[in-house]
Amino acid sequence: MLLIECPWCGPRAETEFSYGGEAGIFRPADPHALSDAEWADYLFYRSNPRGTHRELWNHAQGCRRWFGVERDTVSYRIKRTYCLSGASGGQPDGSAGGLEAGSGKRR
Amino acid sequence: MKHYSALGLLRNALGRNRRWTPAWRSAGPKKSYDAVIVGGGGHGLATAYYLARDHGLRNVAVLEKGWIGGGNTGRNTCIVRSNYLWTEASLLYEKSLKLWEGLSRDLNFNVMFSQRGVYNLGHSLQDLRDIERRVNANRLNGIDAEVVGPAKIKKAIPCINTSPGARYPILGASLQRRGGVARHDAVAWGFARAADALGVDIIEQCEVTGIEVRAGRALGVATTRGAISSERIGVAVAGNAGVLAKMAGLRLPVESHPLQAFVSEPVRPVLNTVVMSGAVHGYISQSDKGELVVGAGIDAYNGYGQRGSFPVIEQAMQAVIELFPAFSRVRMLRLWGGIVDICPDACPIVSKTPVEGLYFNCGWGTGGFKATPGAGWVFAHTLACDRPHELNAPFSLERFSSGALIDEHGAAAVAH
Amino acid sequence: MAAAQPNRLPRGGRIDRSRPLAFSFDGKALEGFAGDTLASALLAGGVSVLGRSFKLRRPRGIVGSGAEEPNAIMQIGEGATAQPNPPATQVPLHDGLTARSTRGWPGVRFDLGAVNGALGRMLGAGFYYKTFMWPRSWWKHYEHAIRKSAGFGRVPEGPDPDRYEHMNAHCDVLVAGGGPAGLMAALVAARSGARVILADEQNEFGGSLLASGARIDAAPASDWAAAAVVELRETQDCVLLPSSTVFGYHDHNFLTIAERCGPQGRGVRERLWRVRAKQVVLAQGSLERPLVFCNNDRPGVMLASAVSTYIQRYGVLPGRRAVVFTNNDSAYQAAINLAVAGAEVAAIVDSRAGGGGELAAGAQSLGIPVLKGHVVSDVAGRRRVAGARIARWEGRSWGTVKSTTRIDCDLVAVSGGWSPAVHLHSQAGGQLAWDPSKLCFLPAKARQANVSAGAGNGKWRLGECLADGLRAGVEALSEAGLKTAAVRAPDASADAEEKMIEPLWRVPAAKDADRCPMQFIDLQNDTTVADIRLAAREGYRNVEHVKRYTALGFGTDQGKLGNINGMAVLADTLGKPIADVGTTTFRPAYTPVSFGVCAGESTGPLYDPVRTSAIHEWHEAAGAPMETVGQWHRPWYFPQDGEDIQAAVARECLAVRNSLGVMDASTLGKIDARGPDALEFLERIYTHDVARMKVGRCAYGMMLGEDGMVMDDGVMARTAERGFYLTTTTGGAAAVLEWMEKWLQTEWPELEVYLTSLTDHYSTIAVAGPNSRKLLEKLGCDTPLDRERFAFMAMKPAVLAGMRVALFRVSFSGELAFEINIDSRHALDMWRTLMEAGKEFCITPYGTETMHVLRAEKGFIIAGQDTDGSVTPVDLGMKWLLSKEKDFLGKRSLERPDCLRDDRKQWVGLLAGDGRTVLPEGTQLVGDSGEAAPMCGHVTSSYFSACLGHPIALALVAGGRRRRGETIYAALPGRKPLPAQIVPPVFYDPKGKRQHV
Amino acid sequence: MSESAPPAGIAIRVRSARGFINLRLNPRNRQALEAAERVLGQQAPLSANTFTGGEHNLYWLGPDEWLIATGAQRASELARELAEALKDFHAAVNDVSGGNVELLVSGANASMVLAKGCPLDLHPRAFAPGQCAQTGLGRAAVLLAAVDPSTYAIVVRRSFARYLRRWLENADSAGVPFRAAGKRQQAGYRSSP
Ligand SMILES: Cc1cc2nc3c(=O)[nH]c(=O)nc-3n(C[C@H](O)[C@H](O)[C@H](O)COP(=O)(O)OP(=O)(O)OC[C@H]3O[C@@H](n4cnc5c(N)ncnc54)[C@H](O)[C@@H]3O)c2cc1C
Ligand SMILES: NC(=O)c1ccc[n+]([C@@H]2O[C@H](COP(=O)([O-])OP(=O)(O)OC[C@H]3O[C@@H](n4cnc5c(N)ncnc54)[C@H](O)[C@@H]3O)[C@@H](O)[C@H]2O)c1
Ligand SMILES: Cc1cc2nc3c(=O)[nH]c(=O)nc-3n(C[C@H](O)[C@H](O)[C@H](O)COP(=O)(O)O)c2cc1C
Ligand SMILES: [Zn+2]
Repeated sequence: MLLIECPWCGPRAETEFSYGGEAGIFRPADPHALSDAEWADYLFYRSNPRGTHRELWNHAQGCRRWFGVERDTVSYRIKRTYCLSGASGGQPDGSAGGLEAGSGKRR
Repeated sequence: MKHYSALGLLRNALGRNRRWTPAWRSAGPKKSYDAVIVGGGGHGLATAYYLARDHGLRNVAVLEKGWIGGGNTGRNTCIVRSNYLWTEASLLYEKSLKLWEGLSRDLNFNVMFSQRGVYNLGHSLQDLRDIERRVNANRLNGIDAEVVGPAKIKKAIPCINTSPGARYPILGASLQRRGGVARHDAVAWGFARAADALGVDIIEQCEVTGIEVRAGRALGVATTRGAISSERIGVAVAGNAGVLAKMAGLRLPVESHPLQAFVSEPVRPVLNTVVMSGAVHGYISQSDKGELVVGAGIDAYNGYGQRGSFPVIEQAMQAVIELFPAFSRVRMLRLWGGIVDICPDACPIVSKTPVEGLYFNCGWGTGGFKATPGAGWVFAHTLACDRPHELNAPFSLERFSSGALIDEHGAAAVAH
Repeated sequence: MAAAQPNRLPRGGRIDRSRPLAFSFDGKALEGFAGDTLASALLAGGVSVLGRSFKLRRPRGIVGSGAEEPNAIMQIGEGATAQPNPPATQVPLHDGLTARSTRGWPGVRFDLGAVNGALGRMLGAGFYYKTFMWPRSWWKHYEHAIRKSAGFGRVPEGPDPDRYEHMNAHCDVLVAGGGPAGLMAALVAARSGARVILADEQNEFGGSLLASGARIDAAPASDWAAAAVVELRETQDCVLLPSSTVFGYHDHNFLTIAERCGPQGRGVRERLWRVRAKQVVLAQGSLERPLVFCNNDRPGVMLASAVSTYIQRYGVLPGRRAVVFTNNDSAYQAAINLAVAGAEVAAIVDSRAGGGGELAAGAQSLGIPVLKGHVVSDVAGRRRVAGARIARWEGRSWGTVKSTTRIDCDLVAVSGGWSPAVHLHSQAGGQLAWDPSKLCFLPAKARQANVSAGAGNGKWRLGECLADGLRAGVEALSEAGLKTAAVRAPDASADAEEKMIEPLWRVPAAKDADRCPMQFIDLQNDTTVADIRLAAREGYRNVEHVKRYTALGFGTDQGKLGNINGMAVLADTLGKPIADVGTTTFRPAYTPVSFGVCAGESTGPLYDPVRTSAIHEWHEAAGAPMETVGQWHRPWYFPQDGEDIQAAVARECLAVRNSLGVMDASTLGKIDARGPDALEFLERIYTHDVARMKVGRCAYGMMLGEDGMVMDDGVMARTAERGFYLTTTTGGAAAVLEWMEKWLQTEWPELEVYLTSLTDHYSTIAVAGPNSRKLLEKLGCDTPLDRERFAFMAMKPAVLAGMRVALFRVSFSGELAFEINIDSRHALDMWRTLMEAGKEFCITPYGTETMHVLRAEKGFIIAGQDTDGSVTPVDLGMKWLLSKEKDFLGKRSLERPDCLRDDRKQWVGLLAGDGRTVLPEGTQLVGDSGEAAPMCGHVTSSYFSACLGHPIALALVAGGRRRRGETIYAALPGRKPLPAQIVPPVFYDPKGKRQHV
Repeated sequence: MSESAPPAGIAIRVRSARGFINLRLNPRNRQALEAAERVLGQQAPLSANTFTGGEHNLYWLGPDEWLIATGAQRASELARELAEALKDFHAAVNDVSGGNVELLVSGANASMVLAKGCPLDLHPRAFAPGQCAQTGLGRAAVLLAAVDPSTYAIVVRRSFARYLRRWLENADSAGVPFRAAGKRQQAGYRSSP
């Protein structure tokens, strides 16, 4: 069972979280400008790497925040977790949509 | 290949079993092949066998990075059935089931295919509607299927809990009597032996590390045992599909997840059939040696670790005890995981790719063991003819752009 | 009268002779003492055949004294509390215990299945795969016969009456194994103030010290262990778990421990400790290996260390005249123990030309003959060893032996060396390294935060083990960032000087390896040397293939006894070093654990929370059967005086259509969405033009997945310029909120919107029927309810019957209707008030079934019943709901070629041709009445409409909308296809007049 | 094994007459925060997993979310005052009094009983009075708060309250593996043979 460090609440058991798949999948600004193939790529195609994976998790039983995790898909080791800013949580960023990053850390 | 027969067995026994020869040669890679199959699981081996048997393509190599059958083929809960919802899917699985029915004879290798029936339980009114719908569709497609009520279920499976007071009471089930289980390892070995006899090279400890693509054509593979050229490359690596795709510069609509299963200690026969439940997520059968073989759910996260998280096992245990309260004192012997390749519509991809001469068979997720002979059969056709068979045509990559998905989530929520 | 214990020594052992315990084995009354295991008591009682082997049905006796035991697989107890399969060595004896053997028919001593033994050669590895194929149709008979002989013990006869529970724990240092190494590690951690958990699978701490004559700090080693335990128990934040097996080492340093609570468990039979440890010290000790020679499975062939354990710890002498066979020094101790206990040791047979070290001298001084450079090549006797055949050892495993001499004996104590128990280290992903001098795999690089110690780390001598445990403890503390108290390792009595072990993986026999009597490697699965050779010959050469082809290590002991020998024999056969052959994969469970303990308390009534509304108790009292919807229990219908469901639903439907019905709709998901960008956010989420909604207005809203398929639906209301109140389906509530938050937080964090779940805060009561307005007016409402001032699809806060509510004029029945949203604390009051005041209108409570019928008459969908993840709003005929002005989630997908096909399945109404058949939901539809016609759709909803007086159905039909008026066929199982007419999906009041009144 | 278990001896009671308000605002918006604090008459905890007491209990739920627990009578009025004070800011005030039930669990063994179903580390050094956390308990999501060394407040959604109560009673009735008594965490409950 993974131990995931919520950027706000600290390390918590995996069972408190729900998984949100690959991070950095941006919703196209104008979907209608895309070909069917390009739209399919956004919808369904994933990098699914063996190794480091940037992914989204939600602290579902905790603070309900979505955040980013960098995890190795073979060793399952978590390299880091981070607050989100831009679209689809692509870019790790401390600002977290205007919230104080890490204000959630324990005292 | 030494043919297995009753007399041969006796003769060999008298000869102290010293005259047996390898079931498959340990072949070294040649420089080039007419077709290369990546992945020595059931699907890859079956593909090679049918290529050789039905399409006359015998200069074929199966490249396996570890030992054959060591992937999901060797770690699944062995459930075989064809009662899927959509016509496209059920016809493909039914083709496979038909092949299963003659497989031991075809291969001259007893894969211990046991048609002990498969029950899919329903616990809510919506479950019952879905069961009714699927059973009716199956029947119209010529697939055996019936709806059974709690009393009949109880009669067939005396240790099951059909009490109406259960948290998720059993309200009914679909039953496919021709469904059942097969001996997983034997499937890999049987196909390997039969393919080898037709001249296929089965090359273990040979990991594909690159795919050579020039001008949109596949030309060969790089392996840990040297480069191998071939203009026809079929990839059947299940959970590793994404890794192989990347080697050819492709992405797939597939994600790899851990899926776990466990066995109990061997106990005297108590469960004569296969029981699956989507709502109470678990599925269970008893092996010929006596272990209860139980499948759990997938872990939500991507993973290549062949192991998962323990809470998933706890949930499967709770589910088993809900269905079979007396199994609480049975003990778990061993638990393991496999890497399953999940598609958005819970249906496989058996398809050409944008790279000419490169074909993928993947996305079987939690339910491709039952498809082993059928998938091999249609994949062989696809490789040999450079176009899909009508059975796998709906399972192309194009469906993700066109939107013609075949959503088996309902029927395949526990898709084993 | 006390049953005889012929093999009980007059003194010694850690048993309590003042507490005799009666037990039975296969119906025979026996007696042992408190502190015995079932195995030691059986041995004391002189029982030597305890089971039959799995395949060949050879008689088997006890070989080991702990987790490694492959033979003595028991059935304990009876009825619902029976326990299948524990090895006798791990069953603490208690008074009245009943044990049965698990193999053999009619019994273990005389087993008809033993004919298999005669057929042994035919039943070699892989036998099944080569046979039973002729004639083809016979396989099911063969299989039937094969399956009949499956398994050991029996599943209990009824539901388990005992309870289990989980316990989450966190610690700085978890120590697995409480032998000298583990105790030392725990001591230093505890004295340093760390939070410590120490677990040992045995019922007493001390590990090997409990059966040892060694001394620590000049006192008996077991006294030292006892003192250590007392100290640990007195230390704060130190948790001692005896009878607790660390069975799984999972990712992120999460370990699972199964504690067997026993009679002192206060009602809990077993407890699962789920431990998150900062650091782990693995001090599992080591497992002794047997030696591989002909007939080495005969009862009476026993591990030397087990012999010592039975003598020292249990005061049981397992044989009178023994031969000790070894390739290393440790077995000399068993010989000495035997001799001291009064047995005759006929010989120590040592394969090493140089024999043993200091212990050998000790043995010789007791007058025990030592045969150096010799081996035991075969034993005589069937149900019990009668003699050992001794041959000279030429150093070649695969040759033959020339001549043998027989030594009579009833016990052969064997030691083939030691294998560290690296199970948990390996489960955690740690590497192993073959040590060519110690002849074992040692733990190498760890993948997680763990360190190995003691015999589990290849330290054989007590002094070394203590020091190594201390080292490991200190390392763990420093890795955990904790200060270390100054602790010194105690002195162990001078460990005897030892001579090196020498390889002896297989003992040659009089005939070659394929012809000699069977030489067993895996006793439980009857895997022999010949099987491994056969596997290799047939191309099954990878160790994992060998495992699967021969079943090596597949048994309940998971190869603790035989695996390393098997791998060495395979290595020899293939001419490879053992290191290259490697081991098979280690997996949980270290020893088997019950399903019950893994499940914990979440079974039966606690299996899954039943969510209930605030009005639930009223429904229960009214005798309503419940429908399960997600986790909720909802009243299905409200039968009166013996009505069946049809009658009740018909009555309820008519009541709503004709006068007044009331339904508890509280389970709907409810979300407050608010903020400057709430409107913009919802425009993106919902398909309709949200901006057109004025404050105080409601709208039906639908959400699509990005794939364009219907995901969820519900009524939404605009409560303020920047505030909305959204409802979702019962089953979809949690997922929809999480999904909305995902879009908000990950994709559009610039949007200022707050979402808050109000699902539990508000209860929802639907009041439906022509008299609904009258009822509310009668109760007194501070807002006018007339058609003009409170129009259809309006929403208002109000005070109703003196209670604050939010009133929605929406209708899921097509009748004049109101939905009352009220603080759940007052919901039951409100419900009762309505029921009371509604009497004059014959107010009728109705359940989910009637709700479904009413909405079907009106052609309203139920997401999840009429849709299945492959249905678009266009398919449902709800194109009007899709905004043309804006983009919304899923819109682009609707333009894909497949979604534009005009032969997609479309939602239509269906009338059975015979006017009376209620087509079963899930019925498939075909184009013509032919038998094998292709399917063109299916029935999604179907009811008898009491108000229309005939059945109605809703269906998805390929190209259905243009086929209105056509006849298609319902393919009813076992019947002629029934014609049915395609009609619009609205059956009742198509103009929607009734809801507008 | 059938002998019934001496219960762990915890007391479970519903804290009656409680009202709850869910408050959302961005604490970086000082003005909004202060406006809220003025109405509340106390500070909102800004450190994760903590709560403040006073006239009301203010629980940190997330970086922009709090639960205010107060008297049932006071809640709706307070919610209105808060909403009024915050009407010019991006904030959300929802009276959720009907949606929550607060239980008080107390007794020397309380933390051990909770540990049966809660994955948090409840050791007094890790979860001291004044700390709170949203987490799982059994199969329900809860807000757990350490009130004093042997008392926990649990706020649970109303529809899960029946289940949770049953879960707690079951956990209590199964006793605890060892008694939390004084300095010593445990007394060996198994006698060595
Ligand atoms: C726990 C579990 C339970 C399941 N239960 C069922 C069930 O009951 N019924 C059912 O129908 N299905 C079930 N499945 C699914 C089923 O096991 C798989 O769909 C099926 O076995 C896939 O077969 P395969 O031959 O495609 O893949 P695999 O058997 O996984 O074979 C792929 C092979 O490719 C090799 N490979 C990977 N990368 C490379 C490379 N770079 N070079 C060379 N070789 C490579 C791998 O080593 C592997 O041997 C289950 C799966 C799991 C994990
Ligand atoms: N003479 C020799 O050649 C030789 C060889 C090996 C060991 N030894 C002796 O054995 C002792 C080794 O000491 P040690 O402390 O390393 O080991 P140990 O064998 O004394 O103790 C290990 C303990 O761990 C327990 N255990 C194992 N796996 C467990 C699990 N998964 N969960 C819970 N408990 C588990 C065992 O039951 C045992 O009580 C020393 O006294 C040493 O001299 C001697
Ligand atoms: C259907 C089935 C039955 C199994 N039965 C047993 C068994 O009786 N004993 C055992 O030790 N393992 C059994 N296994 C598990 C294997 O030992 C092994 O764990 C699994 O094939 C995964 O491989 P790995 O653990 O080597 O990674 C079984 C596996 C399957 C798929
Ligand atoms: Zn959090």
